[in-house]
Amino acid sequence: MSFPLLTVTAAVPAVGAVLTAAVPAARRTAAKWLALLFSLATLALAVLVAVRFEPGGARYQLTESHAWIADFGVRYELGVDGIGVALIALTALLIPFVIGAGWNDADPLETSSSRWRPTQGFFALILMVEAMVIISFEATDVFLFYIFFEAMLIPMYFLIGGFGDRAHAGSDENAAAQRSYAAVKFLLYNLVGGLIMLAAVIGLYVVAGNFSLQEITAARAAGTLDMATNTERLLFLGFFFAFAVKAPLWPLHTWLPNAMGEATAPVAVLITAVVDKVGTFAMLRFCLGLFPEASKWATPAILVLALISIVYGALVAVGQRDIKRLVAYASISHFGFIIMGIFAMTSQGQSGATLYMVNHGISTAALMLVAGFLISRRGSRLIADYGGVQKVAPVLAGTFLIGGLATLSLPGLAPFVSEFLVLVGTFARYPVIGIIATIGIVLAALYTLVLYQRTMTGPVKAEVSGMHDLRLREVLVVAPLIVLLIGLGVYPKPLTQIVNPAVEHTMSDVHEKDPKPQVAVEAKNGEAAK
Amino acid sequence: MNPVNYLYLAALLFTIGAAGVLIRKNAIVLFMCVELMLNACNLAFVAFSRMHGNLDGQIIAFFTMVVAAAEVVVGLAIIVSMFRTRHSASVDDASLMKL
Amino acid sequence: MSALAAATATSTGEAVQFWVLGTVAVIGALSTILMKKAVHSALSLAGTMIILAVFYLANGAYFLGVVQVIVYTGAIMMLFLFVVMLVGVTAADSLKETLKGQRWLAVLCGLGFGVLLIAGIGNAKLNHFNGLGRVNSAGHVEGLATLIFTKYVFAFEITGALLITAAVGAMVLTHRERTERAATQRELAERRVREGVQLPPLPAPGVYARHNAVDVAGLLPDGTPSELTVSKTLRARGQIRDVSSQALNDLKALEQASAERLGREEASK
Amino acid sequence: MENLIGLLIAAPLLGAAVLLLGGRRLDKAGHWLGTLFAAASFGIGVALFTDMLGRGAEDRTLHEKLYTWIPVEGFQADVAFQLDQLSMTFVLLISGVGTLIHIYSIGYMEHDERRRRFFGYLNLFLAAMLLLVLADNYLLLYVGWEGVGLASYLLIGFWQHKPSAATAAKKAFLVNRVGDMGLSIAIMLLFTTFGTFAFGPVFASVGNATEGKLTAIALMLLLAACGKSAQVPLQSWLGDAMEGPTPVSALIHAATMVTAGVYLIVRSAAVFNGAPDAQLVVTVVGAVTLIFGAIVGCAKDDIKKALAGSTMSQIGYMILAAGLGPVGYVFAIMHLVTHGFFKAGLFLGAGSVMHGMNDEVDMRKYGALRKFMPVTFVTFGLGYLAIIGFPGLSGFFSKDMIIEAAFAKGGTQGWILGGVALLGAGITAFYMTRVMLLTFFGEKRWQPDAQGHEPHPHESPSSMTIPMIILAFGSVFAGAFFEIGERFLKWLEPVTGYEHGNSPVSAMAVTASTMVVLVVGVALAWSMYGRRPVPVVAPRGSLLTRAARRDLYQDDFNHVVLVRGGEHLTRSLVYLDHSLVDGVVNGTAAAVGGASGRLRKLQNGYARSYAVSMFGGTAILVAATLLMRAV
Repeated sequence: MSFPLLTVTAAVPAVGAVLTAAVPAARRTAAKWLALLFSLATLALAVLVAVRFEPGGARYQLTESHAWIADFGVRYELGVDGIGVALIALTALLIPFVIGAGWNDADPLETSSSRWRPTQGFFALILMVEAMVIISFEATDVFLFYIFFEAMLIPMYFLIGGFGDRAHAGSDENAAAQRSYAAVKFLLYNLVGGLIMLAAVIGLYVVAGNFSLQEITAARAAGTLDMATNTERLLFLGFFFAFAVKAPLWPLHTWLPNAMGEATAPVAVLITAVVDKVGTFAMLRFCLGLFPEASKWATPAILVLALISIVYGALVAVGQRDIKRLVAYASISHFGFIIMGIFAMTSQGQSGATLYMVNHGISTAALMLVAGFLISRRGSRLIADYGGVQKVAPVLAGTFLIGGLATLSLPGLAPFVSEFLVLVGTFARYPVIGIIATIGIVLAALYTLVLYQRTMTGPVKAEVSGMHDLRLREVLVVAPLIVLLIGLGVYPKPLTQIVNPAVEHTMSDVHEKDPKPQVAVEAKNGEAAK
Repeated sequence: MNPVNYLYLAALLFTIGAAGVLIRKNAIVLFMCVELMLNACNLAFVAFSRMHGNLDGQIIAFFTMVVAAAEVVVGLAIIVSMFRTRHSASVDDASLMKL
Repeated sequence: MSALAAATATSTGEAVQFWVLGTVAVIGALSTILMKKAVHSALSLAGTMIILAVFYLANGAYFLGVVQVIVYTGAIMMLFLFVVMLVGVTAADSLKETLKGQRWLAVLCGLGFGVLLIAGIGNAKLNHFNGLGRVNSAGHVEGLATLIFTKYVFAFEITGALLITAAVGAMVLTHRERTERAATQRELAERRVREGVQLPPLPAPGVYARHNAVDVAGLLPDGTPSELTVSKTLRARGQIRDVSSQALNDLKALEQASAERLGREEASK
Repeated sequence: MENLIGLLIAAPLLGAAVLLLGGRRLDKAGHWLGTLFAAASFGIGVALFTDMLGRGAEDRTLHEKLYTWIPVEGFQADVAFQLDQLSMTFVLLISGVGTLIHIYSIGYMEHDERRRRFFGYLNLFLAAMLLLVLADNYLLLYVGWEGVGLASYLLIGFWQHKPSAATAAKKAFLVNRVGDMGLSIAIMLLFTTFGTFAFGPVFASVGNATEGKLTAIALMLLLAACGKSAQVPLQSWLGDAMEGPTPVSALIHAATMVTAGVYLIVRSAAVFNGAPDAQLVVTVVGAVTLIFGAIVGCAKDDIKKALAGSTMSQIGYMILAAGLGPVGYVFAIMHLVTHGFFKAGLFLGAGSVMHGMNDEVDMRKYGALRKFMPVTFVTFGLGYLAIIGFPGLSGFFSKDMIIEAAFAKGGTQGWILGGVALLGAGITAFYMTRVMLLTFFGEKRWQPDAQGHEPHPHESPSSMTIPMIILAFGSVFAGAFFEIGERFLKWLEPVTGYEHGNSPVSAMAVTASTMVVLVVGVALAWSMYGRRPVPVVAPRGSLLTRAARRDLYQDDFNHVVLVRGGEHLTRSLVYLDHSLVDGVVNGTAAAVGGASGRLRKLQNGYARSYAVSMFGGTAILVAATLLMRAV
C-alpha cells in the first residue's frame, strides 16, 4: 500500500492542534511557534501533494479507500482532482499567514487568571479548522465530506465567539454580546443549511445505494443510474442550499458581515478565504457531478442570484462604515462571481471560478490582514476614524492599496485573470448576465478606492499621527501574499495547468460543451507566424 | 352470555383506573388506580386464556401480579420517603422538574 | 359452578353472577377514584379485587383467583392500608383540581379511550370460544407449573430477580441509618433540666364529665385549651378536639339561668 | 531584434520596482535612476526604429511571444508583442516625451520629499503605456490600459494629503473604469465571435462577422476610448486630473495616456471599417468633444484646466479623424504626435510659470511674465503658435489635414463635420490667445499667496527649460518634417491603410478658411483680453461663460444623478439589508424562539399533566390503529 499522503496532510494539522492545546499556560510563545511549525509542515505536505499530482493523469489521484461503516456503504475515501489540489494548496498556504498575523491577537489580558490558556486554544482551533477544511477538499465520499463540512463549524464557532476583535466601538459587554450574536448566527445559519444537506445526503443514499462520489458520478455520466427528475432536483436543492449558505449567496449572506466584523482579522480571513471556499468547491464537485441535469435546470435562477450577489454586495459595501464589514460585503460580491463562473457551464467560467477561489483567498487575506494591522493600531473599525495614514505609515498604506487593487481585479494581479475568465465564460453563454456583471468591476473600484481615500489620504488626523509603520512580522506576513498576487497575475499557468483537466471532467459530467465561436477565423497571411 | 363481556368490563375498569391516575393527586390513590388498571388487564388476560383455550394468558397475568407487587413495594417506599421529606403525598408537590 | 362449565360454556348462573358482580366492581372502581379519603379508596379497591378474583375463578383460572385473593387483596392491599395509616388515615384529599384543564382533559381522554377500546373489542371477531377443558386435563396447577418452569422459566427467574431488587430498593429508600447513639433516659432527663423549658412531665389531657380522650386538650386557668396537653402527632395533624368553648358555654348558660332565677326572686320580693 | 521589444517594457518596469521597493536608501539617486531607465527605454526604441527603417515596408512588423499567459480550454491569452509602424510611433513618442518629462521633473519635484516615489510611478506609467501599445492582443492591451489608469491614479493623487487630489484621482479611476467596462465587453464579444482576441486573427477574419457584431464591438471599443481619452460623455475626470503635479499633466494627461483611445480606434481600424454606423458615432463623439473642450477651455481661469479643455478638444480632433476611416487614421496619429509635442511643451511651460509663481494657477493673477521668464515665454509661445495652427508650424499641417478629411466625408455629414472642425480651430485660436495674453502680456496682477509671500517670478532651472526647448523644437518642425514628401503617410499607410478623400472643397480653400477663422479667433481674444486690463476677480460673465466654467454642468449632472443617486441607493440597500434580508432571518429566529417559549409552558413539571399527554397520545395511536384497520 502506498503512503497515505492525503491522510497525513490532513492529520498533521490535527495533531498540531492537539499538541498546541496541550502546551502549558506559561509557555505561550512556544505554543505559537509550535502552531506555526505545524502549519508550515502542512504547507510542505500540500506542496508535495501538488508535485505528486499529475495534471494529465487520472481524474482523482493519490486515492485512499478503506471501509468505514460497511452497513451503510460509508467509506473513508480520499482523492484529489486539480481543483482539490489548488484549494488544499491555498488552505495550507494561508494558515501560516493567519497564524503569523494573529500572533498577538489571543494573548491573555492582564486581568485574566493565569490558568486560562486562550493563546493555546486560539492556535489549536485554527489548526483544527485547517485539518477539517483539508479533509473536506479531499473527501470523495459524500458522507465523509458531510461530516467534516459540518464539524468545522465547531472550531469556527469558538474562534468567532471566543476571540473577538479588541477594537470595538462599544463597551466590553456590548462587544461580547455582539460577538456571541455573530457566532450564534454563524452557527445556526450553517447548521440549518447542513441539516437540509443531511436530508439530501440520506436521500442520495436511498437513491444511489452508496456514498461514493466517484461511483455515483460515473454512473450518472454513463446513464446507468437514473433519478426521477423531481428527486434529482430536490436532492440538488438540498445540497445547493447548504453550499449557498456557506458560500454565501444572496440572500443567505447576512451571517458573513457579522461574523467577519466581530472576529479578529485573521479569523475573518479564515472564514472568507478558507472555510467559505468549501461551499463553492462543493458546488463544483458535488452539485454538478451528482446532479448534472438538475444543475442545468437550476442554472438560470442561480445565475440571477449570483448576479444579485455581485451587484448588491458591491453596492452595500460602498455604504458600509466599518472596514471589516466592507470587506465582508466585497467578499459577497466576489462569491457571486465564483458561483456565476461555476454555473456558467463553460470551461472558461469554471476554470475562472476555481482560480477565483484561490485568488480571492489570497487577495482578501492581503487586504484583510493589513486592515487588521491598521485596526489594531488605532483601535477602531470605523472608516471615519482614519485619515491620512499614508503620510505616517507609507508601507502599510502601500500594501493596503495593493490588497485593494487586487480586490478590484486590476490587470496584472491574480484576481484579474480569474474574474475575466468568469466574465468571458458567462458571456459566452449568457451575454446579458455577463454584461450586467461587468458593472461589478466598476463598483469594486468604487468601494475600494473610497475606502482607500477615506482611510489613507487627506490630512493626517490627530489620532493617527503617532501610528507606526508595519513591523517586521507584519511585513513578513503581507509581502509573500503580494508576491503571490503579482506572480499568479503574470504567470497563472502552474495553476491553470492543474485545474484545466479537472474542469474538463466536470464539463463532461454535466454533458456540456463550450459554445463555438460564431465565425471562422482565418490565419493572418504569413504574419501571424508564432 | 358471551365471555366478551369480560373484556368490556376489563376495558371499563382500565379506563376508570386511567382516569383516576389523571384526576387524583394523592400518590397513594394514584397507585391504587394503577393497580386497578393492572387488574383490568389481568382480567382481560384471563378471559383471553379461556377463549383461546390455553394457559399462557394466565401465566402472563401471574407475571403481571409479580411485577405489580414489585412496583407497589418500590412505589410505596418512594411515597413514604417523599412524605417524610415534604409532609405531603400529593404528586403535584413534586413538580421541581420544570423550567 | 362446576369446573366443566367454566371450561366450556357460560351458564346462566355465570351470566347473573357477571352482571351483578360486574356492576359492583365498576361501582367499586368508581368509588376508588372518587372517594375523598385514601382509606376508603383502598377498601373500595380491595372489594373490586375480590370480585375480580371471583371472575378469575369463573373463568377457570383457579390458581390465579386464589393468588389474587391472597397476594393482591391480602398482601398488597394491606401494604396500601399500612402506608395510608402511616401517612394519616383521616387526612382527606382535596378533590379540587389545581391544574388548569386537567380534569376536562382527563375525562375527555378517558371517555375517548374507553370508547375506542370498547369499539375495538366490538370490532374484533371473538366468537370462537374454546374453553380450558383440554389444557386442564392434566390438572390445572400442573398445567400452569409446566408452562412456568419450561416455556417461561427465564421470565420467571427474571421476575425473581426483580422482586429481590424491589425489596432491596424499598429498604434502601425507606431505611435511615442512625448516625448517633440513641440518648438514654438519663441523658434525656439531663437535657430537659439543662434546657429548662419544661421540667415536669407534660400535663395530661383534659378530663371532663362528657369527654375523656387523648385528643381533648385540658384547660388552662383562664379557660383556654392548652396544646401541651395533647400528643405532638395529633397536634401536627390538627386533630385536636376543643371542648373548652362548650364548657364555657355551659357555664355561661348556668350563670344566666341562675341570674334569671335570682332576678325573678328579687322581683318577687 | 525581437528580443528587444520585451526590454523596452522591462526597463521602466524594473525602474519602477527598484524605486518603489528600494526604500529611503534610494532617495538621493532615485530621480537619476528613474530618468536613466526611461532613457534606456528610449534608446532601445531608437535602436528598434533604425532597424525598422532598414527594412522594407512589407516586413517591418515584428512579433515576439514571451509565453502563454492564460491557457484555458478554448481561451488562449498570450503575453506577446507586436511592433509595427503604429506601435513604433507611439514607442518613440512615449519614451521620448517621457524621458524629457523625467528630466523636467528632476527640477520640478526637487523640493518634494517623496520625489523617489514620483519617479517610480512615472516609470510604472511608461511601462504600462508601452505595454498598451506593444500588446499583440486585446487582453494584454487591457493590462496596459488599466496599468496606465493605475499610474494615472497614483500620480493624480500624488499629493494625497490634499483631499481634492485624492478625490480627483478616485474620480479619474472610476470614470476610466466605466470605459474599461466597454473594453472588457468588447473583448468578450471578440472572444465569442472569433474565439480569439489577438489582433492578427481577428483583423484577418473581420469579413466573416456580421455588421451588427462588428458595430457592437466597435461601440464598446469607443466607450473604452471615451473613458481613457476623456471624450464626451466620460470627459469629466480630465479637468480634475490637473490636481496632479504638472509633469504628470504634461505626460499623461496631454501627450500620451489620453491619446490611448485614439490608438485603440486606429489599431482596431479593421473592425471600425466594417461598422460604418459605429464610425459615424465616433465622428459625432469627436466633433462634440472638440467643441465641448474648446468652450470649456475658453472659460477656465486655471491655466492647467484651460489647457486640459484644450487637450480634450484636440483629442476630439483625433477621434473625429479616426472616425472618418482610412481617410483620417494617418492624420489622427499625425495630429496625435504633433499634439504630443506642443501640448507637452505648453504644460511644461505652465508648470514653469507655476514654479515661479508659488504654485499659483489662476491666470488672472499672472500677467506680464514675458519679461521675467524669457525661455518659458518663447517655448510656450512656439507651442501656442503650433496649436493654433500657425502656418508652417506642426499644428498647422496636422489640423489642416483633419479638417480637410472631415469635409471629404462627403454629403451633409461632411459639411457639418468640416464646419465643426473649422469652428473648433477658431475657438482654439481664441482660448489659446487668451491663455497667452493673460499669462505673459498685460499688467502684472500678482498677489501674495495665503502665507503672504509675494511671488518672485524667475526663470526655471535648466533641467526644466531644456526639455521645454526640445519640445518647442518639435512643435515647430515636426509637422513640416512629416508633411514633406508625405513621409508620415508612407510610414503608417501599411498598417492603417489610406485612401485619399475627395473633398468638395479644395485643399487651398480649406487652408484659407482655416486661416480666416484663426485670425478671427486671435483678434477676438486680443480685443477682449489684450486691449483692456484684465480684472483680477473674474466677472460674472455670460450664461455660456458660467456654464463653461462649470464644465457645461456635466459634473453637476454627474453629482446629482450618479453621486447623489448612488448614495441614496447604497444607503437604502444597506438599510434593506439590515431590516429586510437580515430581518427575515432574525424574524424566523424570533418566531422559533417565541414558539419554543410557548411550548415550554407545556413542560410544567406536573406528572399528571404529562400523564394526560401520554394517555391522549395512546388514545390517538389506538384510534389510528383502528382507522388503519378500518380502511
